[in-house]
Amino acid sequence: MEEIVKTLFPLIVYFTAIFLAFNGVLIIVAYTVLAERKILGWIQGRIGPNRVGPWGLLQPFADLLKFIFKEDIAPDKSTKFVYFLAPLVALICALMPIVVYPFGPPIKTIDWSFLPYGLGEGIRQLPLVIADFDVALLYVLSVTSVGVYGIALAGWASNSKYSLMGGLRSSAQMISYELAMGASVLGVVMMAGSLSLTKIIEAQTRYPTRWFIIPQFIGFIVFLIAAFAETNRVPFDLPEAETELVAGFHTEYSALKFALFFMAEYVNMFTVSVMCSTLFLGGWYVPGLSRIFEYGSIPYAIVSHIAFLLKIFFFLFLYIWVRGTLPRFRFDQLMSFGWKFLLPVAIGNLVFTTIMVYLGIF
Amino acid sequence: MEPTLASYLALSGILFTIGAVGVIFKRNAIGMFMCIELMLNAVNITFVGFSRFYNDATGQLFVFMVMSVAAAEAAIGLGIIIAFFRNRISVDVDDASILKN
Amino acid sequence: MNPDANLAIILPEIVVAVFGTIVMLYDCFVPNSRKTTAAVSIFGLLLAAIALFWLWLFAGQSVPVSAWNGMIVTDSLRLSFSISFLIITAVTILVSAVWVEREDVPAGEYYSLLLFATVGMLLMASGNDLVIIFLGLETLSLSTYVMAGLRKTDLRSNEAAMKYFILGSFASAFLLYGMALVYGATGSTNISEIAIKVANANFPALLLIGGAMMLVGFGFKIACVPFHIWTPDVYEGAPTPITGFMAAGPKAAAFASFMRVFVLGFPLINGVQVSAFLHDSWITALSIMAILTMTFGNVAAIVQNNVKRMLAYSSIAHAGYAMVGFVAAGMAKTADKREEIIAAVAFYMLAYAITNLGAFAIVTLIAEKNDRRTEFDDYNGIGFRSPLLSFSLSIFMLSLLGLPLTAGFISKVLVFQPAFEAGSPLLVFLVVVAVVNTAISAYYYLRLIVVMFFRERVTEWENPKIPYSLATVLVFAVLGVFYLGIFSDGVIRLFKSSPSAFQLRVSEPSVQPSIDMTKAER
Amino acid sequence: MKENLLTILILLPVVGAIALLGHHLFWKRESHLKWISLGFVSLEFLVSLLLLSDAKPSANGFYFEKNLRWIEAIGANYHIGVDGLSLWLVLLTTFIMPITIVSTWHAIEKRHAAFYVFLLLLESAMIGTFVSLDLLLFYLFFEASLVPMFFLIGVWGSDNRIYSAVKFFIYTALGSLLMLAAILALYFIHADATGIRTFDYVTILNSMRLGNLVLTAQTGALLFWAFAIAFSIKVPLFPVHTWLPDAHTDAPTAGSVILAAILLKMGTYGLMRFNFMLFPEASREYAYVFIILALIGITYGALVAMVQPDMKRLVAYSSVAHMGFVVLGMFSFTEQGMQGALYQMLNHGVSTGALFLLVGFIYERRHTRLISEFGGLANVMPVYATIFVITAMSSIGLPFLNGFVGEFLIMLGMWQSAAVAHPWITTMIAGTGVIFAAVYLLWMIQRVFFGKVTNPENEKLLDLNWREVGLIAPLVFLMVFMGVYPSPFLNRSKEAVVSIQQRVIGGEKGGAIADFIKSEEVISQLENR
Amino acid sequence: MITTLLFFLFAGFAIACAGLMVYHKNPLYSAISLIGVFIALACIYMLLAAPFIAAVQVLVYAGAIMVLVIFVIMLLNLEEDKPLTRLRHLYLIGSILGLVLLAQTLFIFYAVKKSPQSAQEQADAGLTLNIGRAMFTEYLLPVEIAGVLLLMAIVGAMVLSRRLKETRLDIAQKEKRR
Repeated sequence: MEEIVKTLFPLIVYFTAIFLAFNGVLIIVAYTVLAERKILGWIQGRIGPNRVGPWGLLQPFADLLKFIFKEDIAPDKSTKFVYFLAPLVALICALMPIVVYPFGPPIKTIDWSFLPYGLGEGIRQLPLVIADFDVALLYVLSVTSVGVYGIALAGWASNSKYSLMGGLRSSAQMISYELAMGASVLGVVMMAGSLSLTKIIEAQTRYPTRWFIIPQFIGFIVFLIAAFAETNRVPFDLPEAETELVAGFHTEYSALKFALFFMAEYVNMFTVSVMCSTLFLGGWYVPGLSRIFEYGSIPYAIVSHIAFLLKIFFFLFLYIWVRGTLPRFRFDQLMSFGWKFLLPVAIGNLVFTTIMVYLGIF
Repeated sequence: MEPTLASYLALSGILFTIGAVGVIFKRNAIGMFMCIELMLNAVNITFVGFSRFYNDATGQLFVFMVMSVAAAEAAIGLGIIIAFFRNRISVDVDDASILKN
Repeated sequence: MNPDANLAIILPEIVVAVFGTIVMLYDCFVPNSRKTTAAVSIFGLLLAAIALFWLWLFAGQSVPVSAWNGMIVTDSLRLSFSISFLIITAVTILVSAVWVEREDVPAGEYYSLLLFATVGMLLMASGNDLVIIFLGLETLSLSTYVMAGLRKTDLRSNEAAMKYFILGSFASAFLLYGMALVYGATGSTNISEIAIKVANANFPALLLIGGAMMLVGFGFKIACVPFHIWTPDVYEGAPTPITGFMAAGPKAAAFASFMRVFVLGFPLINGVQVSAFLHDSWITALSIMAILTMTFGNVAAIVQNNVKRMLAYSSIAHAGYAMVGFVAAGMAKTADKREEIIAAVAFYMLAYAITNLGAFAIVTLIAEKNDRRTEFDDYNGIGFRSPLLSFSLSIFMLSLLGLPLTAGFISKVLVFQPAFEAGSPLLVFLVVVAVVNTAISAYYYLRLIVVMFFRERVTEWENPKIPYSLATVLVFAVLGVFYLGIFSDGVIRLFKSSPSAFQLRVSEPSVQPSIDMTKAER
Repeated sequence: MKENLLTILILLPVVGAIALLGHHLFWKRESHLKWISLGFVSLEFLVSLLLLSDAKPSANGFYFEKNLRWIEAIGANYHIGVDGLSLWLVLLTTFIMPITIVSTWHAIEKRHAAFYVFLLLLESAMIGTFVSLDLLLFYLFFEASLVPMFFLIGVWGSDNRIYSAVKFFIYTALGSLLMLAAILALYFIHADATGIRTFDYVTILNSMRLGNLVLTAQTGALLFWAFAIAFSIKVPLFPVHTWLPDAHTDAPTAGSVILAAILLKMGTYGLMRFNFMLFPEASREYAYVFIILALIGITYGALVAMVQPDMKRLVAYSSVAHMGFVVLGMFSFTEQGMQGALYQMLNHGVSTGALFLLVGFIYERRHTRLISEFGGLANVMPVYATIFVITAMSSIGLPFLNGFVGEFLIMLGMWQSAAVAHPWITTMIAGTGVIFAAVYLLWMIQRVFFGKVTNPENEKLLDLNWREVGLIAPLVFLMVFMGVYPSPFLNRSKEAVVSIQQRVIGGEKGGAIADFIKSEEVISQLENR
Repeated sequence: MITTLLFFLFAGFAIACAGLMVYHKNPLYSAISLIGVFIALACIYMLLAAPFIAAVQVLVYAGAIMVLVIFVIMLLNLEEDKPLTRLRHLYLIGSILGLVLLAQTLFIFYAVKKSPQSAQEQADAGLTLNIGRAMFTEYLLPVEIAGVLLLMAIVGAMVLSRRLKETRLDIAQKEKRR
């Protein structure tokens, strides 16, 4: 009995936490979609969805229902297994990074040692992160890089020219920009001295300018651009360039499978925003907050968490804003931009940071 | 029964065997290449297993080197395969037989 | 932990790598300057050679015997093989000057690949750690794969590159598995430490299997039977200068690290059963492989109709002869003796390399564009129409055969002699097989001479113009063959003169590191 | 000068070869080539005559000795010197070479430069073989002589030249590889016994004499056979002679002459110098084998020669028979027999060389060598016929000609020999060989020279011109001279032959004090190095 | 307990995927199976207290190498493997090799299992900090060499993929092939 409880307890805790986090994220994502349509509407002088629920608030659920009840079509000569696999891969890979993001400071709690079998032995703190991982940053990068399969496989499995082109383009694009992304992140890693996201945030609380966006401004910009490319968003949305490729890799997808892709894209946006705010804007950390609330207390945690969400929403808004304003790259421009501009800049930033860290300035 | 070093080595050996047999059974170059990657990965388990066993970073460093090599190998190998394909429209190794008596 | 950095000890490697980069960049900014890139590469190799001689003079004095935590050593094995590598690459560059022009090969990339391959070879000889050997081997192999497929529009070249790539990587995987098991058995990747740990391994059984797997891996690289299957096809398909390079350089490099791992890493330690068993096993396996290699290489060479293919089989056979020396080195009783035999094998590889490169230089010139003329029939009766080419080629053939006055003879004597001397019946048998094989080999080496001189040409023949670079190679190779054949004493003494890292303990603190990076570390 | 004389002899032809190449590359005047090469070989001959000058033998009993380190790592030395045995062979070489060159005056139609270069290189290698006193050096020259000959046969030979050249090369190379193995083995046995790693013949020999190196009977026999097979192929002895007729037939005249006159002597020289000296016990033990083979060679060679339709082939088989005599004489282990063998080597060089030249003359005129094509040549070519008959007589062994002295000495030696149980039987059989020789040569002469001119093509043949007569004259002179006044030759060689004979019959032990002191010196010299 | 469970889960998954990779005739399926192997192995590395290697495994193998492979498969639009026809003896060689290697695996398994040695309790070598430290002290040289290797690979890949001006002969050959 003791054995079983000891084995199952952490599992239950983890699964619960993951379940909650995923659902939270999906809800946020659902409303990001709505927000995008609304904001785009405003930018273009339209109103946006406003029929379902007050201000169109129920629109995402209506869309979901529509997707669920639509007919599920698989193209005739497609490779069925891969065709079904691809959207799943895309969504899972998009969701997976969430578990390592700290979404708030650790909360001091009661002593849990009253729990049976010593389950709560020594736990006096509730860290607001599901898995505090030594190599969290690498984990995020690697999971993101796996996400490309969703698109590539979808493009290939659909057995359609447009899809294949979309898939190919997207793979090429993602591989190219991943490099710049990784290189831009390294500056932060170097300054924080760790790959663990908790440690990176901690490092920012100690750092004189508080957030890494100031010393790592170049890195931040490169990261942001690369992040746009990684998520296949405007101005890097070539894989699904409507005018050229109909809908790119998901041309042949419909119903729920399409919904999965759709969600994956927005979850990706979300996770990238989280990453951006964690690395450069101090994550949940609000400078000066500990003077108002005690560090570790519940109000401190709540305010920090809200600040964290605000930072994320800022980036999400940025995404939408850019979509509303910028035109699309041509494919060769995109590649040469990635390789000939972004990557050198990121490496230059890396060298610069190295020197600065070595000299003790950063 | 905790998994011991022996179990990891067994896993490594089995994967290596599958990879090696695959290289011989596969008829297309990309398949062979993938089997070779599998073999390298199997070896990596051995390295990491021993690294854990001795609590020594050497093994993991070696794995790191193997990964760099694998990346380089992939770049070059796929380049060669593409070059071959451009001329032959096939990656079937059976087709690669001009060089036989 | 201290990196124990010492840039002086890897100066040749650094110089070659830097020049590889320089050549590449130079070609980027000044494209189509083939001659300059070639000259710059050769200049780099020259500098590396100077650095190497400098190491030779000061190894053990102002340059430590080993550095980088024992990963790099300066012993006779490294130094004597390294000088061969530099010569091989320089000659290959000269040979390919014609070919680069003819085939419109991207010169900058090609030369830089060649230089990087040389870095790999140098590291394979100098690395005293499995990691370094593995990385060196891969650097070498990967660049060679590319070079084999350099004639991209030619199917044969593509095919050769692909076969080489697949089988080479396959072999690398075996080698790597062996390394992993040896690491597991001893807990170390440093060869000196492995040698000490062999007596007292944590998992003796793994040592044996690891050794076997490494044998397979290295066996592929030196192309010994039964791991030779890739050789003929690849040698025939690859562009001719590259074939020459492959037969000389990578093979010698693989020998260097093969010998370091087995002879120095798995020594016979008196009174230790594990070590004795391990030693016995690999000696036996290698002897059998040597016999098979010699016999198969020679017998198969007899029936070839393509000169490149014939030379490929001959290179297999020569690996077999060199393995006789290898086995003898493994069975040497004293460290002095071992050093001496290692020097002999190094000399063998040098002699073979020079001869072989000379031969391939001529084959390259005669082959013309796209390697069109490489059959025996293409050499019919060219003897007195292109006397310089054909006489040089005959000299190389006779040297490969091992006729006195040429390098091939002295090198064979040097390798067989210690094998004989050890007096074990196995080695004597090996030498007898080798001698019988030498006799067999007379047939196909002579055949080329016969074809060139004794037959009449029926088709038209235009005496190819010998460009200066190739003429340099020919003069160098012919003189080299005779020099090594007649005045070999100096070279052999040089090869034996360098310090032996294994007599001094490798774990000794380095003497006076010339560039101290430890201060830079904070 | 004195100690460098042999080095000069070895290198002079090489210099000549280089000069020829240079001339060919820069002036391209083919007509000059033969003059240049003739100049070099004549100079060589003149220089070699200096060998006859009085000189003191060195401590090892060799004249003009020179000993340098060559490859220290394996203990090989550049050790050269001559004694009575090799002196005459060197002189024979330098003497034959100018004649050979002159004989090619018009015979060579293509690739002049290469031809003369090969001839000169061949001379260098042959001289090197005879004067080497280091086993490795000996092997080196022994093998090196193969390549030029290979090319001479292969390029300038007649119809079946490729087959013959390859056969020649492979036969000899195989044998010499065996010898190399034996040399290496001897080297290690010596190193094991004395701790001195050397290929030096004299040092090894001294170790044996001093008893520092004692070979077991088995080892001795093995090594003996390894050497002996290599040399037997070269001689050639009966079962391994098959390369010789082919090589002779297809070689150009110059090649045949050199092959017969000099190259074959390397084998007999090697047997005497190395087999007898290094392995006397084994030599004694297996002498009977060689005697039997030599007898078979004599009779077989003669019988086969009888039925040859081709003159050159006939002469080639006669070579087999004659060399059988030489071997027979050597293995009699008597002073007369061995002196006779040495003398017969020279005779064979002169007479058979002359026969090949003569066959070459007629071949140049008629481009055929078939006996049936000729008949009654004495009518059209009287000078030629005369010389041919004299040469044939010399070859048969007619008194007052050189062959007689050699064969007589050999048979005399054989008669007294203790090497076999019934020496008179062997002598008798050898004697029949002489008769056979008379039969086949005289029969050929009868068919070719006497009677009427049967073939109309022969009617207009020109007799020998002055060049040809001048060419053959020294040889004829030598035949006569050696036939009537052999003592200068025999005196010079006596000391060396006797020492070999003493060694091989095991008689030197008693009087070896002087040797002992000498070898002490040698060893201390070696150790001080 | 949970480690054992996870080990068998991941090991089983890895072996199954590896088997599928060899079994599938379609290169893309093989590639997907291989990605499965890689991810399972990453999890195995986690069990072996090597998080850094685990992350790099996914990043390099799954994220870079296999993307490249899939890219190439898609680019070349490969079809399914033909069944073995000519080279039937390869089946024999492959089976023998497989058996030998399996026997070897068994041997290793028992040899290690019987050995009295036991693993170190402490398992901190795989932490990023320690790996990083080793990389820049003890293993500085190999890391630098790996840099040279990658540079060489870049040059090599470029040479291979750069389109050169085609010569007349090549064009003629192409015509002939058509």
